[in-house]
Amino acid sequence: MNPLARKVFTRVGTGLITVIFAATIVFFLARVTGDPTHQILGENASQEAIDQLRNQLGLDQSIFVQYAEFLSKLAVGDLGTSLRYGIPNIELILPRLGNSFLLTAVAVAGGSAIGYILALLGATKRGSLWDKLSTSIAGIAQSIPPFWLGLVLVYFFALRLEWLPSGGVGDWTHVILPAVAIGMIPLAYVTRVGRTSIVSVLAEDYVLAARSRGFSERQVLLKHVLRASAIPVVTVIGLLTGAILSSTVTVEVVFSWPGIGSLANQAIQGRDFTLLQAMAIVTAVVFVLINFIVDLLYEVLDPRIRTR
Amino acid sequence: MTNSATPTLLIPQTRMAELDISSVSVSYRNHRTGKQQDVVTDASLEVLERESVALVGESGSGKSTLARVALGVQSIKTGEVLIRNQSRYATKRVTGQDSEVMGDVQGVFQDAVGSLDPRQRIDRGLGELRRRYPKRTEWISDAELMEQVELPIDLLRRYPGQLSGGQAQRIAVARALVVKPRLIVADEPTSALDLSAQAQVARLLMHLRNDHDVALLFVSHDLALVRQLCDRIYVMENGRIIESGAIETVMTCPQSVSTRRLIEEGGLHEVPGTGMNEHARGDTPEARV
Amino acid sequence: MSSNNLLSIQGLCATARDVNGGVIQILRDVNLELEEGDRLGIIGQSGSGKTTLIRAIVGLEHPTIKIESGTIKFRGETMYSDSCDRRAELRGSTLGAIFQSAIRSIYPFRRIGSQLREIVKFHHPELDKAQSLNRIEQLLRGMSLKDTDRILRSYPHQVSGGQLQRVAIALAMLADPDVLMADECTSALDKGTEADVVRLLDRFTNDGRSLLFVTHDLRLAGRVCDRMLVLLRGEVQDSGAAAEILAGACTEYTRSLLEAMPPWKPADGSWPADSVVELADRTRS
Amino acid sequence: MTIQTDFRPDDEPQVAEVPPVDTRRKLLLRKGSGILGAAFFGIAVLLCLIAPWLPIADPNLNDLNEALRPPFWLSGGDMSHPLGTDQLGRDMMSRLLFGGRLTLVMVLAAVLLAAVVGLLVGIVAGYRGGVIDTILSRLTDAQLALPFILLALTIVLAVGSTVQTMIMVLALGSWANFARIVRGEAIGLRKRTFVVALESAHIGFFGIVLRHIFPNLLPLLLVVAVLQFGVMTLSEAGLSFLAMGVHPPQLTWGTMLAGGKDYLDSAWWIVVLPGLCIVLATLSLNMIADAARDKFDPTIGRGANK
Repeated sequence: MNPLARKVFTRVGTGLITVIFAATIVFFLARVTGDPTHQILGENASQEAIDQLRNQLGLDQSIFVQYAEFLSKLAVGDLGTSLRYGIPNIELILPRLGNSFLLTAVAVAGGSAIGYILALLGATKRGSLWDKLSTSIAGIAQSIPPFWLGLVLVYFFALRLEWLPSGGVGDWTHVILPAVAIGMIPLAYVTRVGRTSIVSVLAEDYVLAARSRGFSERQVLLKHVLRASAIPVVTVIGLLTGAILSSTVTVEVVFSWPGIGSLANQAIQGRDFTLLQAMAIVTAVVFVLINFIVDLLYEVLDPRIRTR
Repeated sequence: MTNSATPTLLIPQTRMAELDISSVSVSYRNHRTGKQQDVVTDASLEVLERESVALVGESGSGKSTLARVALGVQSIKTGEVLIRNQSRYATKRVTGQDSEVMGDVQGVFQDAVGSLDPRQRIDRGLGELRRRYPKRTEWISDAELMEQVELPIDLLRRYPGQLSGGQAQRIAVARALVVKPRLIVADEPTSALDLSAQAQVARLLMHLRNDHDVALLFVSHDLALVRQLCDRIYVMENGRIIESGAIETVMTCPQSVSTRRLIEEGGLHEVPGTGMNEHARGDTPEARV
Repeated sequence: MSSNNLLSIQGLCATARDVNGGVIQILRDVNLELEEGDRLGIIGQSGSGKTTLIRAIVGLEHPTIKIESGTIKFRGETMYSDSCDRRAELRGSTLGAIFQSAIRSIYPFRRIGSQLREIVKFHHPELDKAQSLNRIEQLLRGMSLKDTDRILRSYPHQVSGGQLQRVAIALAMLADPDVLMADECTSALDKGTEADVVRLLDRFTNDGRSLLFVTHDLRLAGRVCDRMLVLLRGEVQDSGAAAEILAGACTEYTRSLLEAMPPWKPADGSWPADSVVELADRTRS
Repeated sequence: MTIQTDFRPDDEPQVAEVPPVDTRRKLLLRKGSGILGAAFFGIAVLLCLIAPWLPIADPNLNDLNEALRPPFWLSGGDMSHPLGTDQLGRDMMSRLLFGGRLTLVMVLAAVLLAAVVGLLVGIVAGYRGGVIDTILSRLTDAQLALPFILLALTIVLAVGSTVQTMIMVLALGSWANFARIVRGEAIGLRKRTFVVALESAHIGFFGIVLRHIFPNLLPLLLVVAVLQFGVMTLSEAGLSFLAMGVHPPQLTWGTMLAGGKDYLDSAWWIVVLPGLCIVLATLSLNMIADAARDKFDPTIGRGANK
């Protein structure tokens, strides 16, 4: 097998294993709950109605038959039907994904950009007040629960100052507060990792050589340091995907942002666990895709991976 | 120790083999290509009682791997390894079964400080060995042991990080010695040390050979030292043993071109083509800071 | 101010901190004069301070090293003293440097050709693309670098160490510096290529430019340089015409270097004499 | 390897490895902040632990007459409820202490559980290698791939949110972090010469793992544990906020926060104070972990030897 095909094959394989693993956990967890029919039909339903529904949902078969069916449905993209809304889960989730994606993208882009600037300040002025400030900001940002930050932001900027809307969708002003709340995570980690990375790149011989060739400090930073230090930063963003998705869920609830987070909240309120299951699987797929993109980014950034 | 010991040219047939490696091959999986790659091919080697045998070759020739085979920490693909005529293993990593010969073979490594657990005090490490081999280690006390390796007793209470390279290597020799081995496999024990420490460790090994009835398998690329220390020599290249014989015979009239080159160049050369040598790695303290 | 005096260093002292926090002298009162067209060899073993010296000249000494005193003048102008530091202005087209780890001094994330062209563009903005390419190829061929097309299209990790070393030399030379400082610039090269590079350096200095040639190899320095400065533990041992020093008009230390044997012996003298010689040979080779 | 690199012709002292002066000061600063973090966290833990014996109100005592009282420094507040009251008139200070008590105990249990599982998986995978490693690593990667919160929500929805479930769920979201780091370190250790030396001396698998691998892993493990403690405190708050936390009368900082979110406009302190507790606890833990990492990281601040 040629190396490229091999690479693609391993990646797709790993991604599939992850998704199947996620689906398996979710499937067996759902069976621990016991019988969902009571949830749907209420306590006073007749035995006949229950049996009928059980048959309809396939619950009267053995767990392995159910599992096989679950996986085979999954293979064709069937994520089951919502208990509460009675429509396919996938139709509930997909429209929400776009909204969540928008919010998360703004948050990650903004948070990373500010984090990287803080990292540059810290690394180029090591030991200075700037350095201490950026390290402290990163430390605090890392310790704040995003949804709590969201609530505090709402209190100040929406309720007290009335500068920004407290939630919902609309023009770009609606994005600011939730994006700030979510963006704290990439900001914190990009600042920390970026600073370390920039410091180590600045100690490289090629930076020394570039200076000796007459380039100014600014030129050295732009031409050499920026790109070389980006690789660990991209890595950390890839690793943070899970944490960022998690924070998106809670922050969306705070701001009533119509994404997967709010949907998850609705599913919880309605005890709609088939929907919740489907969402867990979808987010696993999203996670795999994002990591695929991160891998591609590596190749763009580092020719040593691209060419051998 | 300027008098180079005259090597025994005739090996008496009555001496037993401490170590008998016959037709051993070792392969690694290359992670890039996924293919099996032989690092040692069909190598046979024998160390008799009280004999010092050298195993030399360029770096990458497979000599360290063969040393690991002798120590029982390397699984082999084919072949057989016998310790005092007892099978150590056929193809698996060593297991607990052959208790009789266990402890007969001990190792000393190139990275002296690294061959000691950084979080274990020297005396505790010796204690661990004593508990593992209660019978074998009765013969000497810690204090006497330190005397044997010419180190002050208070070093026993130190951690490996608090030792110099030469001290650590002598501790490593002491750890090997304490179980009263019949064979010590020394994998480039002096090559990472500075010159005076090299001399001390070399002298210590010489002392072991002469006064302790211990056989020695000395892996090195330092032919000058090998000539001082060993009776017989095996030369490796590309995973194969290409030449063997009494040390003076091989040194004075080497049969193969590679051996001749090794001797001429003092056996010390970087792998060509990497473009790196000591200067590129930085040889001044400024470069190291 | 003498018209042809390019670089002048007086009383340069530098210190560093050792692992225990103590202060070590890296350079002790080093004086150096370099004139136009001069080829000065700076010779020293590991730890002699030779690298610190040339890095200090362009203000790129390692952050742990501190310059205590001394002045550096260029064409009579003070570039460094207790009160001023303008050494950054010297870098590039005035004082070019090839540092010790030449191979790692090339940026790994861009093609070699684009890095070379960038330097030409930076120092000679008037040249067009074809002209600058021409210049680059000429220079590389002068160092017997074959296959230049492929090398220019490659990333640094795709070419061999010897080739990279020559690219590093080219990167410094393309800026046309008045003084070229080369720290062990031939160490990754075989003897044949070394001769080519030496010839190239020779040609370089023929049109009035100067060379600071840093090496541990006294004989190589003898082939390249007119004058020499021998350093031991940061102190100048010998300074003078290369021919005289090579002829033996020098301190005992330099003579021991000449005799291909550094002045040290194993601590307890127990080491067999012949292997000491052998080891000594190897350490220098 | 050849001898040239280590060879030094003249006996010069070796120049310091990394710390330039500013880094050195920075290390000191880090150490200082580590002590500060430890002190703060220690006091907080102590206060929470002795809460039942402190002369404070019952955290679950309703008094609607006293509802939504502000903290003492605001107009309308007084020292009978120093940090105010919540929507049911319960004393905030008492609730913060009791809430912290359960939060910290729960998270500590979860960290221990996750550390034990992660350590076992990591050591077996890393030190044994082979097929077992492949399987365990895939499992670890898949676990790390799942966005924790949805997994946790699904479980809690399925089995109900008791304290035991919460501990299990938090540990489930964390063990893979331990396993991944321990595995990496164990692979590194397995290749170290001293382990090869011990193997060649036939110190068995358990001897090497217990007496050598584990002690060498311990500092790293502690750093990861402290960091995960912070992460789990945040996770617990997130779950509670989505109404998936422990049920009353049990309370944690997270459930307090969730209960107060509808009163944000009229009584901000119900939301802000427990959140602040979470931030300060996590921050002090991160400070401790950073200081510890500097101390144990072999690449910086190495001791005087070698």
